[in-house]
Amino acid sequence: MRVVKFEKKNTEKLFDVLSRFGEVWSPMEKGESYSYQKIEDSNNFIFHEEVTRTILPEKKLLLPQKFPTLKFNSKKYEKPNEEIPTKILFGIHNCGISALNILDEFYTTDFVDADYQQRRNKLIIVGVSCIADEHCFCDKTNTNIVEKGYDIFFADLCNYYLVWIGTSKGDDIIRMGEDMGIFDANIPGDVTNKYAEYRKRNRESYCNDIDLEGSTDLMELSHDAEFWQELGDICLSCGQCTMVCPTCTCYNVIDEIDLNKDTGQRIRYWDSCLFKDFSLTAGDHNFRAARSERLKLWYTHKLKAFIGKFGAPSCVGCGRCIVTCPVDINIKTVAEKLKKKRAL
Amino acid sequence: MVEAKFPNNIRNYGDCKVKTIKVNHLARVEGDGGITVEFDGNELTKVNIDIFEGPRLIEALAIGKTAHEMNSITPRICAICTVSHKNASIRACERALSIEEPEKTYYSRNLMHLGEIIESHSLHVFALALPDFLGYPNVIEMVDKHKDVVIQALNLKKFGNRIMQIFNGKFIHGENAVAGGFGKFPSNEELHEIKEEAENLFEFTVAATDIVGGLEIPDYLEKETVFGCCNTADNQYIFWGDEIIFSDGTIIPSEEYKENLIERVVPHSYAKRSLYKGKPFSVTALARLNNIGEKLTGKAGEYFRKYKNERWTKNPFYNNLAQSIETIYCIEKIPELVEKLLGMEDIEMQKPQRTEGRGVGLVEAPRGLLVHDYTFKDEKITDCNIITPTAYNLDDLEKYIGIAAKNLNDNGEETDSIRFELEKIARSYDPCISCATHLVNVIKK
Amino acid sequence: MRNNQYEYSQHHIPEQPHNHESQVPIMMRIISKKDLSPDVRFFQTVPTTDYRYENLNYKPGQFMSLSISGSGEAPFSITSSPTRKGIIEFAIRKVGKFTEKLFTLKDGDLLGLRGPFGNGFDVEKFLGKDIIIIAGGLGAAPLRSLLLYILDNKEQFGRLIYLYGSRNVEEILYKGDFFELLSSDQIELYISVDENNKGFEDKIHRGRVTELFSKIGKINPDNTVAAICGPPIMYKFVVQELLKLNMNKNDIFLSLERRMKCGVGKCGHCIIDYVYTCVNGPVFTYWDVLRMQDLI
Amino acid sequence: MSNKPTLGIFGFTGCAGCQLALLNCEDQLIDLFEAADIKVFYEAMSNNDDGAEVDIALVEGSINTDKQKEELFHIRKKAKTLVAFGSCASYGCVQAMAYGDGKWEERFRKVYGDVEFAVGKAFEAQPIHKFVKVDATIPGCSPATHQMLTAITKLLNGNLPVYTNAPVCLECKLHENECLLNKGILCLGPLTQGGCTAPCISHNTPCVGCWGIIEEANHSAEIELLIENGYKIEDIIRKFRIFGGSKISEQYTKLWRL
Ligand SMILES: Cc1cc2nc3c(=O)[nH]c(=O)nc-3n(C[C@H](O)[C@H](O)[C@H](O)COP(=O)(O)OP(=O)(O)OC[C@H]3O[C@@H](n4cnc5c(N)ncnc54)[C@H](O)[C@@H]3O)c2cc1C
Ligand code: SF4
Ligand code: SF4
Ligand code: SF4
Repeated sequence: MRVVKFEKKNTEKLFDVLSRFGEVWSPMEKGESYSYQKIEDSNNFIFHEEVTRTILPEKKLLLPQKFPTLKFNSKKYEKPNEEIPTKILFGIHNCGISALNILDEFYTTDFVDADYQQRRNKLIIVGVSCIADEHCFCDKTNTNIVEKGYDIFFADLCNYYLVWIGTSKGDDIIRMGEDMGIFDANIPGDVTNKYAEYRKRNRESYCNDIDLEGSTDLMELSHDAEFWQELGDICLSCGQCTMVCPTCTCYNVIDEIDLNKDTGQRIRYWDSCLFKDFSLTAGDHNFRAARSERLKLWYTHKLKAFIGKFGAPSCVGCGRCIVTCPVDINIKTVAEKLKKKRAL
Repeated sequence: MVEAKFPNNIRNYGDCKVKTIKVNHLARVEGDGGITVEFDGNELTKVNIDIFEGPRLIEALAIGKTAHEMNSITPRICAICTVSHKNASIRACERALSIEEPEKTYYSRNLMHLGEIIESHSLHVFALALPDFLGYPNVIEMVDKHKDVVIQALNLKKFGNRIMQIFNGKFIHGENAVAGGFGKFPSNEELHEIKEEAENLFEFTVAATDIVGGLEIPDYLEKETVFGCCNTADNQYIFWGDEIIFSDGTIIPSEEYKENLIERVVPHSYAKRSLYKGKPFSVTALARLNNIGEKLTGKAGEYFRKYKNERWTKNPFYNNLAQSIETIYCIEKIPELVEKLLGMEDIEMQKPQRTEGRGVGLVEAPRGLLVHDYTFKDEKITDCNIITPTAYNLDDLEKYIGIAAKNLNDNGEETDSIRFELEKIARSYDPCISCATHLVNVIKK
Repeated sequence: MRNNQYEYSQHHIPEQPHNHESQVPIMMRIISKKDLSPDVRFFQTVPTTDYRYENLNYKPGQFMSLSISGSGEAPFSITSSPTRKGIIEFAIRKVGKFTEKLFTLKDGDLLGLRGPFGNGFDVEKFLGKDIIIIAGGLGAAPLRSLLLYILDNKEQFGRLIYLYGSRNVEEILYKGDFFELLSSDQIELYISVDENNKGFEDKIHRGRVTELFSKIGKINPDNTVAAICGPPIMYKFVVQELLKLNMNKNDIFLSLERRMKCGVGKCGHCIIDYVYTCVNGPVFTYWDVLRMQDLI
Repeated sequence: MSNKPTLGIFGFTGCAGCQLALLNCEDQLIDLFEAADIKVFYEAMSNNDDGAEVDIALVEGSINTDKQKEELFHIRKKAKTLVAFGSCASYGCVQAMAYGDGKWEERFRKVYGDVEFAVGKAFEAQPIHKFVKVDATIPGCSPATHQMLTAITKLLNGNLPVYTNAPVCLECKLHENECLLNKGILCLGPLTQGGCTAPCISHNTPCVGCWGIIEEANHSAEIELLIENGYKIEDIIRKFRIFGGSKISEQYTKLWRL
């Protein structure tokens, strides 16, 4: 592993370097929250350690909320040949990188999703370390430290950043930065102490006492539990949980035709398993007519199914569902319900 | 004679001396209405503007609603006046509940209003009236010969829409503007966009006014009438005020509109009517120019003086030209307002200072004076009266239709051509029938 | 424990033209169509230009996604058999917006096509065995593919028993073909209708499809496989009959329906637990059904 | 004669905003007139052919006089596909906010006194599906440009429109807004049919529900939540009703008697 040192005062120059490689996207204020936005101006470019989560997760850069996946006329279908710009995702934290690792696995297993792959190939990931807030629990999902999935990662060791270089593309960027004098290959002698402190700080920053132990089996055992019905009664079916979850992947397509022309496009947009039509088939047969059934599906996916297939839960502990659901149905409250069931 | 599709006004057609002219639908006006004119021999026996559109009783439904709810319900009275209703509703609420209107809010509302005036005027003058005068059934059929005018007019209309969308959130019935301010103010980029587009459209607007100014205006209906509009402070030309000024010089404060404009119900229409001193009167763009046009400066002022003549006070067809000149005014005014707004910080929503009171909101909708009159108790509406410009105009319109019908008939015109001319007159008032059916007076016991 | 549980009998994804382009429909031309019943129509299609599809390999029980320009896309089972190459056939019931549009198409019109998708019936496992096919209603569409496949390779299989239940005589699909097969010695075919069998008493039993089991005599449960497709309600009863015959739960194959959109296990609509019915299904064993609580 | 599909656009009681929304498609208007043979469009043309049979009839507005009812029957007879165009036609919109409370006559007399009208007897505004079969709807007050044009294009191509059947929250979140409900603001997003692209919430103002109620709306859950946030039940229900039209009073009569 190659590492270099970076000092905060060079932030503006870092933006210069990054923007030579593509569009720089980073969290920006949106109301009282944050959102990944394209940064046009180095003044808006800052290290956001205290920014824990954006409203929408990183997946919006890979599979936008709504985009044409196909275009067609009456004789032929084809992929739109739009130019996909290189994007640099700056300021993504460990949980986000873990989520992208999960998406990578999901979208390339069994079948490669071209829409995803195209954009993924053009994404450069520059991670930054963070300090957990009261909702974060990536320590419980083992996603608080990532080993792979970033091109560059900045770890804040207080006086300076230790920069891990994960890929050859990342190395290109670092080398250009070195030429401009903003990275230093000479690592100070105290680095190991400092790094150990950093890990300790990170570990100690978590205060969310969510307990996911055994949730896979508990999910299986709670298949017919009553609490699903209770949750179904209060869920608003707003679908926000699935939109903000960094590992939710479901989508739908709808065809649109152009007025007075022979052309059209197939629009792909984020769908949610909490919507009524999600499992509806012809003849109005709905495999999940009850909201409780749909909620169960969601938590099955987060806490059980993914483990079965990929060996790790698909929740990365970002806390988005905890801050987003208006009626407090989230990983934490569901995990608590699961446990109560066991206590009985 | 055009057969009525559905019998309304069932009468005995046995007497062949009776000649009825019916315009069943008033084509190209928003909403649903018709005109019936009857002659007995050569004598005019009846002139009715029928409003088929059913009553919606909006004012009765208003009871018990909050200010913000009113701000969202009342624009639904009429889509094309959505912003006028919005602003009138906001003004009434803010006066009733004593809510401040900071400068930024004031200028933003002003700009938003100009958006509607531009949209409505360009739709009316270019898409609805111009085809009449040039002899086309609709604006799209003008494309072949007048493509540039049509495209530019559509651009102008689109620009008005864009302004409303930016300030109000949607083209039609946006929810961004409410009593107290705006949910979100436009960004600087959006403001720059507006300014640039206004500057681009200026030339066309002036040229188009010359087209309208050059049209030959028929004189078969001329007769003096009274005009009423908002009186504006100082030398401003602006689309609201707290007084009404009449062309006879009378000025009345907004709260006293009821005492001066008597409302009544007629059986052939769900729209109530109003009279000023017992006589029909007009509240159109022409009314504004006649009453306060002298306050116009710049190109609009120049054009006002260029085209104004003594026929303006007796011929409603000049409303089209008046609207064109007002469009120039709007396009000129926008960059000025944008400059003002660009320098201002966003501000918080203003809160009501009290929970009850009465407030009258007067604004000038594109087609004339609009009154919203609310009384609140415990932050809820207890009494509501709304009078729309079309309602004010209906009596005057009926009057002119009568004059025209008689004169045209005397001149030996064919029924079909009389019908067409009468429709043209109706359209020149730019009536919004759907909004006219909502003048309802709720009297609280 | 758990790992074992997810070990999964049909977890094998057949070879498919699964590259990036398989997200893009290729064009098929409708060459002929025929009404099989009042609301089911049979479509024969051929690829227009794409060489990949000329010799398309697929399995009985797989499905394809059909697109009509501007009207959307929907999944349909292939009803033709891979043993009869070149033409791809579908039997489609008119139920909604997409299918209604489909019924307005004429010979020569174009259709978009993606696929084949799904696991299909694992015919390798059927080799040398006796086979019971149980079809209900439109279930005869995917099972025709299996039936033709077996008939075309009859020497590789044992007994072929086919039970077909339909609501009434009009709705029997491929009626002519079936009536012909009734006299064939290749197949033991029994048909039942829920309603009136007037005029066909000799050919058609009146009653539920499960009643046909009484006609098939003894079977060897260790060397028999069963394939079922029909309305969801049918599965439970048919499976009961098969279990009565002492069949192994892993030898009972059911083709299930779910909402499907992408066909490649990404869009999520067909998911049950971690199983994407469009990739790991639509064919499951009865043991799968028992262990994954939401399958039927 | 051209073989273009024929289109009629009819208006009843409402704000005329749906027709205006169509006129507001400045960029597509010429294309629209080319793609369809427009027989009736009162807001845009004077050469209307009332009696013509049409492939598609877009009907705007709610019905509240006898005369309108007859006219609607007539349109149904002449139209192959009849589309409820906008909120008024689909479920009544604001004029139906007190639908079914039994006080319509009282309101009418309060407003008009005892005048006998000669322009058709009036009654409480009702959506068009109360009188005729409706083949499709284009929701919205007023319809959103993109959704409306896509729907009309589909209709002209012989398809019925398909929408994303999801509440406003979907588009609200796709635009990455902070949820207003979490700030204690009464937002009707979860109860409201999406398709509007959530312009209101994107402007920091709550959804007022003008697209009508979505089938899956969980009213009681939202009421519970809002009561927790300090709202009074009558205020909540009043808000539900403003754009709820006939649908809300029929579906939730029990709720409203609270
Ligand atoms: C594996 C599989 C094989 C099938 N094989 C056949 C067949 O051989 N013959 C046949 O007639 N039908 C078959 N179906 C059912 C067929 O897909 C539906 O009848 C069809 O999608 C109905 O579409 P519609 O638009 O006409 O109906 P609508 O009710 O108008 O559909 C509304 C929406 O739901 C979607 N939808 C409805 N049902 C399904 C579904 N089951 N899967 C995915 N999307 C759905 C439609 O695409 C559309 O978006 C099969 C379904 C599956 C999953
Ligand atoms: S669980 Fe919460 S966020 Fe998800 S759909 Fe239900 S109410 Fe909305
Ligand atoms: S703000 Fe309203 S529309 Fe948006 S997510 Fe929250 S409840 Fe839904
Ligand atoms: S009020 Fe709600 S439904 Fe209406 S436009 Fe606004 S967000 Fe959409």
